[in-house]
Amino acid sequence: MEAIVFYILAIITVGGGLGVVISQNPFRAALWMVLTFVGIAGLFVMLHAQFNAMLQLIVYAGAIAIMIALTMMVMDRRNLNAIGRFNPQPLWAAMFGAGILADLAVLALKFKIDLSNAGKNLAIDGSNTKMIGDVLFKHYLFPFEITAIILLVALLGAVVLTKKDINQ
Amino acid sequence: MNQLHFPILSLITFIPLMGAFFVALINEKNENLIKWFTFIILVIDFIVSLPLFFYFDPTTYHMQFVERVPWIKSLGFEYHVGVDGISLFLVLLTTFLTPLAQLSTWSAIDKKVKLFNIVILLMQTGMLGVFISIDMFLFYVFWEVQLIPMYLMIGIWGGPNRVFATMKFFLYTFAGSVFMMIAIMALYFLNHHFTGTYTSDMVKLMATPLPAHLQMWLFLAFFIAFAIKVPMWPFHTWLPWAHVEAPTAGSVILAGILLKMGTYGFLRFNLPMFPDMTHAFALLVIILSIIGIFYGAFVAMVQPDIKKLVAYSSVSHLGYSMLGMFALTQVGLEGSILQMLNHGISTGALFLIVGIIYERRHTRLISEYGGLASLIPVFSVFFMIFTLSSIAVPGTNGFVGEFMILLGAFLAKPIYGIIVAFGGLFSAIYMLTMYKRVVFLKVTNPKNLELKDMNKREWAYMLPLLLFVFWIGLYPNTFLSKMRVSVEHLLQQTNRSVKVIDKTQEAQLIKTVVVKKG
Amino acid sequence: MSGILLFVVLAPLIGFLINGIFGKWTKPYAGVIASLALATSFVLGLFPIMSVLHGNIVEHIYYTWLPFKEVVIPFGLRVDALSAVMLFVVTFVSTMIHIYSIGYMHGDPGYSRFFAYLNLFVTSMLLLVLGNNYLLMFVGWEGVGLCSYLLIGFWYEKDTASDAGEKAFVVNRIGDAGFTIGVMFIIYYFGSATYADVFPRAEEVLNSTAATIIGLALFLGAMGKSAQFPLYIWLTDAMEGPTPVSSLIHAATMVTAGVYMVARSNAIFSMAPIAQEVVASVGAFTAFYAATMALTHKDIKRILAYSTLSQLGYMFIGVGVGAYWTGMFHLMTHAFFKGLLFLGAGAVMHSMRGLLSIDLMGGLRKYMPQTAILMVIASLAIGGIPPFAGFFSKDAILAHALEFGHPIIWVVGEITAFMTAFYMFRFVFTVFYGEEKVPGLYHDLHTHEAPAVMTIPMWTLGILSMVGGFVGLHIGGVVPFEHLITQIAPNTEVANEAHYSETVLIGVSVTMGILGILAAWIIYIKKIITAESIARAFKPIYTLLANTYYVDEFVACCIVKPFWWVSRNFLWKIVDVILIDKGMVDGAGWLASRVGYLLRFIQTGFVNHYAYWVSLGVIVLSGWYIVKII
Amino acid sequence: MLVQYMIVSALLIAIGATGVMIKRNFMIVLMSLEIMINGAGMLLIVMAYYLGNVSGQVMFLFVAAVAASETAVGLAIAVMMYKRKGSVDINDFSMLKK
Repeated sequence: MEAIVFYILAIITVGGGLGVVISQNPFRAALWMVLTFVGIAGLFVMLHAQFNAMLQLIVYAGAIAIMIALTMMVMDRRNLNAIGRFNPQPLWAAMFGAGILADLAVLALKFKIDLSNAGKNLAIDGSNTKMIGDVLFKHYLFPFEITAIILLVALLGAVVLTKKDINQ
Repeated sequence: MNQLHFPILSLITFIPLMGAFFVALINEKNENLIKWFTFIILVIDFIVSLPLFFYFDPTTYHMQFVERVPWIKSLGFEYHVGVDGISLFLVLLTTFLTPLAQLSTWSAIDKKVKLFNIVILLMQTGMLGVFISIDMFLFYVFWEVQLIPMYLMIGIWGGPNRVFATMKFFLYTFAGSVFMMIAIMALYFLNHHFTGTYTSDMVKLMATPLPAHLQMWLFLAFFIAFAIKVPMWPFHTWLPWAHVEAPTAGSVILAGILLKMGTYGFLRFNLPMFPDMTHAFALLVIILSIIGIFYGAFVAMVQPDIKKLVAYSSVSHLGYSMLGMFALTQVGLEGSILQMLNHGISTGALFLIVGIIYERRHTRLISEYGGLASLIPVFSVFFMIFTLSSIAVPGTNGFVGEFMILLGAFLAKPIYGIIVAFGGLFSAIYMLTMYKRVVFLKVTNPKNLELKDMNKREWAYMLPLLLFVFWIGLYPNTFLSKMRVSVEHLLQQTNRSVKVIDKTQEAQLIKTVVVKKG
Repeated sequence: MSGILLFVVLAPLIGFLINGIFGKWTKPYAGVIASLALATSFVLGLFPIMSVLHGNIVEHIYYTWLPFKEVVIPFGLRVDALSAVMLFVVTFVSTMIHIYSIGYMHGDPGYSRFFAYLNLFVTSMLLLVLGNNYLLMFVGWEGVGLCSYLLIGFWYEKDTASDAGEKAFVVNRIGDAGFTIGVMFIIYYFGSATYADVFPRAEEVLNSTAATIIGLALFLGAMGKSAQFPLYIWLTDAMEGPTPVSSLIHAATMVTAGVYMVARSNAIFSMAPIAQEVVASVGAFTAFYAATMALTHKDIKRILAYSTLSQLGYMFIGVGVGAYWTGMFHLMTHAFFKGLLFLGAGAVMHSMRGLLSIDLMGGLRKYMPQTAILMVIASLAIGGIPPFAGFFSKDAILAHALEFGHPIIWVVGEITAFMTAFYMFRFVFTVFYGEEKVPGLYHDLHTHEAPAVMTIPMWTLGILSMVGGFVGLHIGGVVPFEHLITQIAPNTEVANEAHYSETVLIGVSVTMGILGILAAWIIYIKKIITAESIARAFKPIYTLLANTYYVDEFVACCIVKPFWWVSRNFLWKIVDVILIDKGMVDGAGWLASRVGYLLRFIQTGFVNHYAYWVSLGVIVLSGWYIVKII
Repeated sequence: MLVQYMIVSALLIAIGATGVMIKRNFMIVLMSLEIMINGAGMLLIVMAYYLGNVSGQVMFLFVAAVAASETAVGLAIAVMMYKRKGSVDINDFSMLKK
């Protein structure tokens, strides 16, 4: 049962990814991307990462996808669609991609770890969120703050980058 | 061990940094205050460093006045400082020489005075940091830190060709630093392979040297880094450029202290950490040093520019230092360290001397002068004494150092001593010829008639140097007794041979390590 | 006693410091201060000398100067028979010359500087003589060289003087290198440089090869300092200095340091027959060679300089053949009469306003009677006419040379004795006798006898030149001077010592001297044969001699010039600037820029091309890692 | 199951990388980047599960945050480039070569 669900989700995920790469129309690509994100969220649920699954849905499938879509809205649609699908040398790119895949696959096959703890220690009182909160604010407080700064900087960067052009 | 129970070394190192901070707050217009304030900071720094001398325990080779604070725990880096008999006098030389150098700039530097003083203070921190660091990475950090102020000093306040000179100086020494960086990292990881712990503590690294066949590349990498800094022949060509273009204080610090970082590096890294290679490469280094001694003298002889002459003489003098070091005898090594101090004092003083007349006449060409003896006699006397110190006349500091090195080289192999004994001949030729052309003979250039003799400020920075010329010359025991035990220990470390782990065993070791990581 | 001994050295140093630092204020009294310092030193020096005459050795160690691990060099002073003689000569002659200088240097703008240098010189010389180890001797050795440099270049505005000073220092440095090497060998073998450690153990520690090496190295030092062939070239130029300097440094004391040093190292030299042979041969050659150059020279000071060279050669014959006491004996008598000769020449210069050529002088006897008498005395002494001092010492040297089996050296020495007498009396006859060569010159120059402050020291030395040799007389079967010196420096034992009749030897020597005087009398007073006709008859030889064998020219064009040329045009401009700097250093930069230029072609500017490279990197690195773990 | 999960994440990374290299439309390149990051993030979650250590999940939070920032900046660049060039074709963005 679990395996079946996994394969369905995996096919959705990978298929969505392929869709992004293949589609010429960026709006369709965005939809394919959302599909991928949803598939990944499903996989997260299977991995007992309920909090992250929600996060995935909200941040990626929601926020990021919409942000990209909105950005494309302000652009000229015909212009966007007129761009060719692939680069002049798609074969090279595909080859490099296949190379990376081969490398990672070999690594995945060769990878051995101790599985005795699988699925444990992921929740307090059945709540994954609690557990994450606990660890995050006990052990990773400083990186957390840094992340906040990164976000702030990104925000400022985005503003500055776009604003400058408006003035001109 | 810290006999004072007080972080004196950090204090010495960071007083100038704090001073720089406060100088930055002073109004740029208020140049007098800036000069006085910087000078006082440097003097305080010197005074604070004096307890190092008085409380130093000459009976142990262990690091003293140690401070130890974890820095990056997981990697084994520490803020770990201390001095032993080898670095003690270099620290003191630094704190002693910088105030004098700063004093020489009071009227010579007329633009961006504030920035200049800040740069001097920062440089002081960097230089002291190099000499007190026990942690290898800390050493590297300070090593690079002091490069930047020097770069600024030559680049902003230098002579007409300063941009080229700075680029050359910076790129050249930086190229050396890159080799050092690689070697430091390699040393760090290799040490982990063989001992199983990550440490960057130089004392520990000295205690457990690597197998002989792994030492070679590391030795060479460190050798290049330090040989450029020393500078040894044929890595010396940045030196004349940098000296000629640098302002007086820059030359003094460059010659007096920065070059010592190279020789000091040899004493800290190459000799104790790679004992087998030190013996294997000793002949090469000695040959290069001997070439440097003679070559520096020959080329110095024909220089038309006083500063260039003194710069090439540095090549010659530091050749002596390197020779004494790689002779690997007690007296040679002590002589080598003493020669570093002597060179700092004599050559520093000579640069100050050149600065005095440069400030008045704005030229350093020998042919522009002549007959100064009758015009500015006091200056001529000082010049004479430091000239004599530079050519190692007995009774001055130069003689003690050079004789020790000669003797050390001689005891290692008589032929070295015999060859180098004739080096004194050529140093006499170039220094005295220059002295004659500048100070003796008739006054030929009417511009010189206006020259004024040394003023009080100039007296103030020449006299302390004079004191040390004779102190070291007449009673070197003050200095030698403090370095004796440390040098003995260094020599022991250098003379041990490391058992060669056979190849298969080592290959296995590497494999297990890699698998463990995978 | 230790304090007294230290103060012997310190007194002139204090004089130096006073005159050197406060010269501006002490100027009127500089000479008096300096002379007082020296007189103090002399008087105090008599105490240890008396002690030594009673058969003691006075040695005190004051502090440890150089505490190396391998060798410890103390700062200690030692007076034994050898150094007692030197101590006496140095302090006494120096005192006289200081007093003389008060008159001679009067009115010179560098009056106090002059006396400061002189005092410093005496300090160094005393250190050289009294130091109880080789290193301390070396301190003095370099110190006197330095003072010699300063004093030769005293009138630094003259370029000849400055050049001469530098030349002296540099040539001496060649010798110093030899000395250093010798000292290092001594430390290497003995682990000490103190005389008391070295000499008693010399026979057990050294083999003959080692002794030869040490001996030759030390002798190289002596050659430099004592101006033996071929390192003599600085001494004649050194005459550019003020005359008291020539007298004190370049005749009486400093140049004899080499002789002292060889005598001091007798234990080593006695073990090295080859080194001794070299010393004696070089001495003999220099004696002869320098005498030939003195024959034709016209400059009064340079005649004396060549004569000094020649006499130094004699001393080296003495110490070289192994009769160290004779060398020391001649050293002492030479200090008296050569010092006097220079002072006399100085007096002449003083009254002739610095003129030096003998062509301008003649008949000065009328104007300077005292000087004339003193010069005759000194010339008789140097010419080896009994009972003047030089006779005894020169005869002792030559007799020992013959007895110790060096007949050729003896022959050379006797010929040189003839030449010595000849050129000295040539000097005396042309300068003080005969008629005035330039009419009215003396009147224009106000030529007059030197003041008393100059003549009194000259008379003192004159008296010693007359009686100083008597310490070499046989008194009750013992020669007192020989007895004194051989305690410290015993003669080298020679296997088959030859014996000759003393009367014959003395006869030959005296005959040589008288013949020389006679020849000079015939040529320069009677003018039976004129000097010009001789010169014409032997024109090539005369030209060669008059130009001092062209040695200075040879050195200038074959050693100095090429050396500078190579340094400037090859080492600096080609090796340093082009090969190393342009070639290696800038070449590395050039190479980097070339490589960068090539790499520019993969910078297409298309983002996806960069992505290709990144992926390639990832693939290769992770692939390598995978291969490693499989 | 571990291997399968890892293969999925490897596929995502590879697809994302290919997309970055192959696409001309800058917007799609950005999307591919997101997929790549998600692939990596997924590996974190997988490892958190199989090692029984929640730290991996926490790390994913940070990855998400960084990804969000990256998207924001990337989009800003896209907008700016679009304004300058009137296009989001990366072949028009060859300004790295002067």
